[in-house]
Amino acid sequence: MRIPCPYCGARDASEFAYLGDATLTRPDPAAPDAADAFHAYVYLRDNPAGAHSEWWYHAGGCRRWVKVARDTTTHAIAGAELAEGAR
Amino acid sequence: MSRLPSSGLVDRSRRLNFRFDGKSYHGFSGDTLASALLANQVRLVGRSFKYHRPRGILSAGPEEPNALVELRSGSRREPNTRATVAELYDGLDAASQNRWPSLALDALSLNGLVAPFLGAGFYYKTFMWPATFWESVYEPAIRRAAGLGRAATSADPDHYEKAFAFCDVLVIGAGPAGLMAALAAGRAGARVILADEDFLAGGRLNSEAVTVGGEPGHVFAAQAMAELASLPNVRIMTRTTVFGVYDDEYGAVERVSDHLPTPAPFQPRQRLWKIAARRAILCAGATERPIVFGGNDRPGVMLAGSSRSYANRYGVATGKSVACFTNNDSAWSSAFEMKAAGVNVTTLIDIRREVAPALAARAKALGIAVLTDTQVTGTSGQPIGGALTGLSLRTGGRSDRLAADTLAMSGGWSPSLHLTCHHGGKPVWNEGLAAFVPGRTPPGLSVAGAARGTYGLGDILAEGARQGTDAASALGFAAALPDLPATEDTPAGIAAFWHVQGSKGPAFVDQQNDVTAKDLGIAYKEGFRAVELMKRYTTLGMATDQGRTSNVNGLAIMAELTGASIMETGTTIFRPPYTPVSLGVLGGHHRAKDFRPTRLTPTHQWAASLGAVFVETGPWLRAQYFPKAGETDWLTTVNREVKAVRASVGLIDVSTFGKIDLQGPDVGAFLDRVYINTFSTLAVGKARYGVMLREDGLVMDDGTTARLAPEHYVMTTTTANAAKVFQHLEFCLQVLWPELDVTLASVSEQWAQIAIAGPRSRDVLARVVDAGVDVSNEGLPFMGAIERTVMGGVKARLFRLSFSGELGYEIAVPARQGEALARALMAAGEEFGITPYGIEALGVMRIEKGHVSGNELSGQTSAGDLGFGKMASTKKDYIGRVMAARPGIADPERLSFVGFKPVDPGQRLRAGAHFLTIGAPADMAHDQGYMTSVAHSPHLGHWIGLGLLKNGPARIGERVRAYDPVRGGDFEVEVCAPAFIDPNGERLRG
Amino acid sequence: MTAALDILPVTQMPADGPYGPAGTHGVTARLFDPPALATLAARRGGGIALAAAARVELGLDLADAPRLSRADGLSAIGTAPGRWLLLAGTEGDLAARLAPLAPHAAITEQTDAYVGVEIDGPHARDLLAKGVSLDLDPAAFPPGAAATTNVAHVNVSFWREPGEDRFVFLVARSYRVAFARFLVASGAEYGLELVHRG
Amino acid sequence: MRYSFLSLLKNGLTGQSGWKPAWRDAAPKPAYDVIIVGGGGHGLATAFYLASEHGIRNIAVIEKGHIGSGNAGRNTTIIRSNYLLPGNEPFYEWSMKLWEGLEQALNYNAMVSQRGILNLYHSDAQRDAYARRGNAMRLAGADSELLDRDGVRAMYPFLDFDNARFPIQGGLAQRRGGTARHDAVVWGYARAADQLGVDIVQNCEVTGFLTEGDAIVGVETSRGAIRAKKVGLAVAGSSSRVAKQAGLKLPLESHVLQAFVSEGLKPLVDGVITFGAGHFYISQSDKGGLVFGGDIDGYNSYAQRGNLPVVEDVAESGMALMPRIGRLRLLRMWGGIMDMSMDGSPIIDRTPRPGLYLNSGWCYGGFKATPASGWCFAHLLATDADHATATAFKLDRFRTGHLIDEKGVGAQPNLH
Repeated sequence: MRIPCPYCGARDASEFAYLGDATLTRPDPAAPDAADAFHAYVYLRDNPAGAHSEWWYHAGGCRRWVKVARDTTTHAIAGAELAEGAR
Repeated sequence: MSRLPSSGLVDRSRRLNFRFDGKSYHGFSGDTLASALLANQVRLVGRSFKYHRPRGILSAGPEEPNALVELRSGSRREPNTRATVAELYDGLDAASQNRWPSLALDALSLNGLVAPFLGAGFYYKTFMWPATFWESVYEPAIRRAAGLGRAATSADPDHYEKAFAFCDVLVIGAGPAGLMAALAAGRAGARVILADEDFLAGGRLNSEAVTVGGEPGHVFAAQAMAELASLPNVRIMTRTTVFGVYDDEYGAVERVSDHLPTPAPFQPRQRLWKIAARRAILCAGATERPIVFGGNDRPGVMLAGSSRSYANRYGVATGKSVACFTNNDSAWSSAFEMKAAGVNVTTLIDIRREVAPALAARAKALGIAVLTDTQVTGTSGQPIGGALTGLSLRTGGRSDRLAADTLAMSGGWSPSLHLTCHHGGKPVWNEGLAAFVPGRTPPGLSVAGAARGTYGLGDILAEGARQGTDAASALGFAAALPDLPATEDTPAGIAAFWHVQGSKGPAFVDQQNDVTAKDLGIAYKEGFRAVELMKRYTTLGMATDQGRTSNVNGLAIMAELTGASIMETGTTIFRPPYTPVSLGVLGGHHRAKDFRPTRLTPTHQWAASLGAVFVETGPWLRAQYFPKAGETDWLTTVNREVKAVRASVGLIDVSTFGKIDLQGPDVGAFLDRVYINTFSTLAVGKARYGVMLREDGLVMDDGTTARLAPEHYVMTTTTANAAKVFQHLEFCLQVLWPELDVTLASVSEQWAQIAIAGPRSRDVLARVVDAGVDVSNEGLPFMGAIERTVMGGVKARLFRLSFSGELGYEIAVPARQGEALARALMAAGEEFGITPYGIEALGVMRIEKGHVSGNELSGQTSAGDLGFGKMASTKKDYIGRVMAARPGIADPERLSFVGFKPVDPGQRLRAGAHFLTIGAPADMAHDQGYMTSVAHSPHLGHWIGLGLLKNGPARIGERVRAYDPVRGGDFEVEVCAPAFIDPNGERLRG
Repeated sequence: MTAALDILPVTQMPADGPYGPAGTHGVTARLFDPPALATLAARRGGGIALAAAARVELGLDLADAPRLSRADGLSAIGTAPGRWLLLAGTEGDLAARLAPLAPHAAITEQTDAYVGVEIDGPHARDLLAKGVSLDLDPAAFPPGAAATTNVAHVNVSFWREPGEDRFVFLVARSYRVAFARFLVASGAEYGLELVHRG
Repeated sequence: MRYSFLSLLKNGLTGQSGWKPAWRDAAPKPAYDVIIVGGGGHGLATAFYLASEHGIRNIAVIEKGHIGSGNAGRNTTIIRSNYLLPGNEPFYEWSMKLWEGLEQALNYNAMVSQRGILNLYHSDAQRDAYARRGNAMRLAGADSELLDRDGVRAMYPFLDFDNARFPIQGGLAQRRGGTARHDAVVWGYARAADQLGVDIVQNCEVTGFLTEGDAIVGVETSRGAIRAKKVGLAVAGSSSRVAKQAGLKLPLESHVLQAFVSEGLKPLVDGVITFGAGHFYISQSDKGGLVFGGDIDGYNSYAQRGNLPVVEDVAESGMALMPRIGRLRLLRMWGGIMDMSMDGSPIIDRTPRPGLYLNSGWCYGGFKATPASGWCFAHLLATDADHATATAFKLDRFRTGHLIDEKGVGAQPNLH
């Protein structure tokens, strides 16, 4: 499986470290429901069969975190973008 | 010899000697082992898996279920090698397998006598009485009888490697479709890889007496190959099997040296290719199917097309008296061509009532008797070896016999669509072809020729050309459809037929696994009717040939039993690999010492020169200890090293720690968010110990971070977690808080770092720093961190840190200066008896001091567990803070960090021992924790330990039982504070 | 394991010399210590200013891409967005030379972090195909193209030299023997000449 | 029909004509006491123990395909009880005890074969971790032995002791570990459950849940609605998908694990060996194939197939461990979909929806758990109380922090 790194180009997935679900947002730690929100953030996953937005870290290349849109049933990749824009 | 006078593509001027089962024979260059055996009239080649029935050669290709041999010997022995694809070389040595004492007289062929009891599912219904007999009696006997060949006797001496290739169009198979596809795409300028598993490109063109473009088929193939070879954008890979379709790449194995006695020097035996192709065209041809009838497994019963191939390609007559048995036209062509090549084909037996008049006329002209509406119901053979001697026939209600030493059978053809299934595509049944054709194909892969169910040669050439053109065009190349060479049409009429009902003797569906039509009947009766259940219950299709010649027949027979259609019954899914792939090639050169890279510290050679013993620490080799002459056990050495440090001074390379430079105005704020404690307030020139958590609230790593300048910090991580921490920090910066202006740079490789420790360490340091550098207690106080020069202008980072509990420093210099620094420190410390020490002594001292390390940073411990609870700031948020407050993490009853000493000082503590309350039973309910780290403390003169104990800090002074049954340990230890030396830290501040 | 590797300890750099069948010489690998190296990383939001400063101060056109930019003996290899490895052709204080860029970038000394390996010869690409998972065809990886990737479990940055059919690799120092072993294992088939360039 | 010498003899003499279907191909009834969703090993075992231990006979096991078509038929067949943590070890040891009596309990030869499992260690720290584990096993009543290098060499002289990158220092052996014939486990439970009246309904896919208020009172399926007093999910690999239909979001990710088998060989590897310096475990089936595997591919997937990097990693590890297997051939590779949980340990618990029970999160250790998983899930379904060996497998442990993280890698399923 080749991940289209926006900077490096298509690279084998083995160059990347996988983190998973990229739709999650770190909750506000000061919010009154922080405990519940962090439980959901750290542990609960939609885990869809189909389109999935996910974090891959290009450990063997540019060391950027890349948000990849990939289908979990076909492994087909629809797109990829860097976590942060240009500096 | 049964070599035909003139036909064949073997080079009769190149005679090759070989041995089979110890007997010498010869063949020719261009032979396979199978063709050479047939040429020498060797018919009995192997024994079947279950009943040990005598078996011969069924096919001429990778589908072979029977002719499996052990090729080569000793450390190069290759079991289960298909003789039909093993290229003959001079000196080849092969042996039959799965027989004892000999191939002709195999003791376990007695299994055949009890075959009526050994049907499908037999094992599941028996061997249960008495219960203990399974492992002791039944299973060992079954295991000995099972299996086929034997593994090599020792480590594989050959080299393997891996390589990457890229192309626009990958053409898989160099038969007529593949050649045309490659020509079309290659001429258009596309980068083409043409891969073929055979050593001679051409596919069926080499095996059939056809004319293409006015030339014999094999000449056309050779000409096409010559043109392709002349194109710089085309890469030809023969002896290369594309075995799997993965995401965005194809896996292939090139058998570089398998046709040689041993690989040439510096050549690999095989090479794994990972091919990224924008388009691929599968042109893998088709595989002929046997017909299921009684006694269809005798040596001498073989596939008709294969028999033809032996005649046309190898110049070998498969028998002296050949009959054909079929349901389709291709076998008629096979018969005609064999006859033309000089083989004595006597009879064509066809289950069909009528065949095309042209075929019948041709048979008549060639003098081949024709029996239509006739089935073979049984076979007879020689008493020893079982080779075929005659056939029982049934025409309508009439029975007859026919003498024959070869039966060339054909039940039709199955497209070799294996690769189309590798992304989950399911083949689709085509009633007209009586075959499965490809269903959904993997992205970018199309199928041409017989692999797609196109059987006429002219159609195949056209389809290959079209798909090659289309693939190149789709990629933007200006491709023109090549002129199609004229060829004759090959007849392909077929009447679906699978199984001769009421035949005599076992009728084999899967010859290698000895699955009979009757076994399928048992599976049917017992409800194992879905195809996956049927296969698993009977083992149909699970042998080394992966059911190439058996799956469709099995499905069809099950469909007959259930009355359902074949499509309703199921389909045949093929998983990678297409043909079996050696484990050696999949590993490449990453074996033995090269399994994984070895990382060397900057001072490795220096340490080696002092006789250091090294130890694998993750990817690193680190000096474990430095034995001196006369020290015979490691503990003596380590005790000496520890004492030397505590008494005077020692040095150790600590370069393996992760080192990360952080720069930018927001570094302080950032560190506050990733560490539980505060770093924004750290003064320039000072370092602080920090603990970071994962977001789930448990400890990720610890280390010291120093502030070198207002906007420049340097962090150290543990050796083990260096990459993980860096990745985590980048996640925080890129994903969580992109607004922070912080940049990271790993400087782990840039700096060699050496720790010196002991009361004389300042004296030693003072002698290596450059003039004017103040390393006094004022100039470089405890936890100080400064950038200065050493050894005459060498940039250095000086830290006053201590892992050992002694006065200590860490000195970082550019990596190439590391060895010079080590030598300079040795020279500077000579008068103090400076002692190099290894990570064992380092470990002893950190345990004496009660510092946590890898064994405590297990990923299962919280900051509170490790005694860092008070370090955690309550004034800020940080990663892991919220989840660390969960009751299960914050519970004081959790296992917490304390020290241990033996009540009897003579006892040796062991890490991994569990703690039990004294007097409590030794069971899980009374498990109180475990010992994480132990050391023999030369300072105290006895063993000491660190560990995690339920509610540990509240139990100091209590005695618990250290229970270590796996090493026979069971004695009392006393819980103590986890600092055995200088608990107030006076030594390191002095 | 190959016959070539069998006799070489994993703890020592393979010696200079030919590896492979006598009389063959298909690829040359020259190991060298880079004279001066640093990483340059644009500050948050500082990319444009950094590029401008590099142009003005160093005459260097910093491409924000995995490519080689070169001016006045200074080579910049793009390794990540807003990030470059800077390699000077001569020894000296590279950090001082880069000081004008400091307001816009983090500059980190890395001279000792890497060893360099130049690889060329008619079989250079054949050797590299055994470890580099990138298409090195000139159409796909033209002169001046650069990449950071893993080769035989070793992380490397490399580029294709303009004007010559040569690849230059930067390999983390602690991995240098492992990388050399990859070269020997993969290149001996073609006749590998291993040289330590002074 | 009971399998016995007599039935075998009779059928041997009558052309194997007397056998009956091993289980009925049942059509769904309108209502059951308990519906188990998922006809894999765990689901069938649950049904069997509900019937045999709790006397509940009005049970359906519904399966979207045919039984055993998921991970039950796609694993490396290893059984062992060599876990570390108190939340896990007693459960797996209970499972081992059930394995030891399985054939007699089921009247089916599942080829439970206790030829031993050996986990190799390659460093002092690993040795200490294995000692900790071995001691924990003893505390739970399991067997364990810590072997040194010579002890390992005596068992497996052909491992690479002389030229390894990570030298073998010793191993943790569990002699009672071994393998079982995975398909036979499925068939044995199915046949035994069927004989106790359990309906096994194949080709019946759950498409939704019947609800009354918050409560789950049955399932919608491709073969119609079926009511039930209790519904238990045992659908490893599909847990998130099915639970979503009940409005639940689970602490799971689905990942692909590849498994491999070589061509058949004469006996080479007697027991199970796991490599400690890479991801690799191997045993040899009674048919002679080397059965081996490694790490999961590491990304969310429902595709039941993996990629080459893991294949290569497995082969590299295999060659590093056993350099004589270089010329043996990989015959088949396949992928199964694992419920990778957030702490690497399973869930056997009620759910927030009354009437709905969950058995999931087996990661890639589900096969060995089959008997105890069925036993404990049946206990929960029948009694609404946790079985004594499965009290830790709570769904809310992620909220409370009572994690069971054997590897200590935290909330990252692909690292467990």
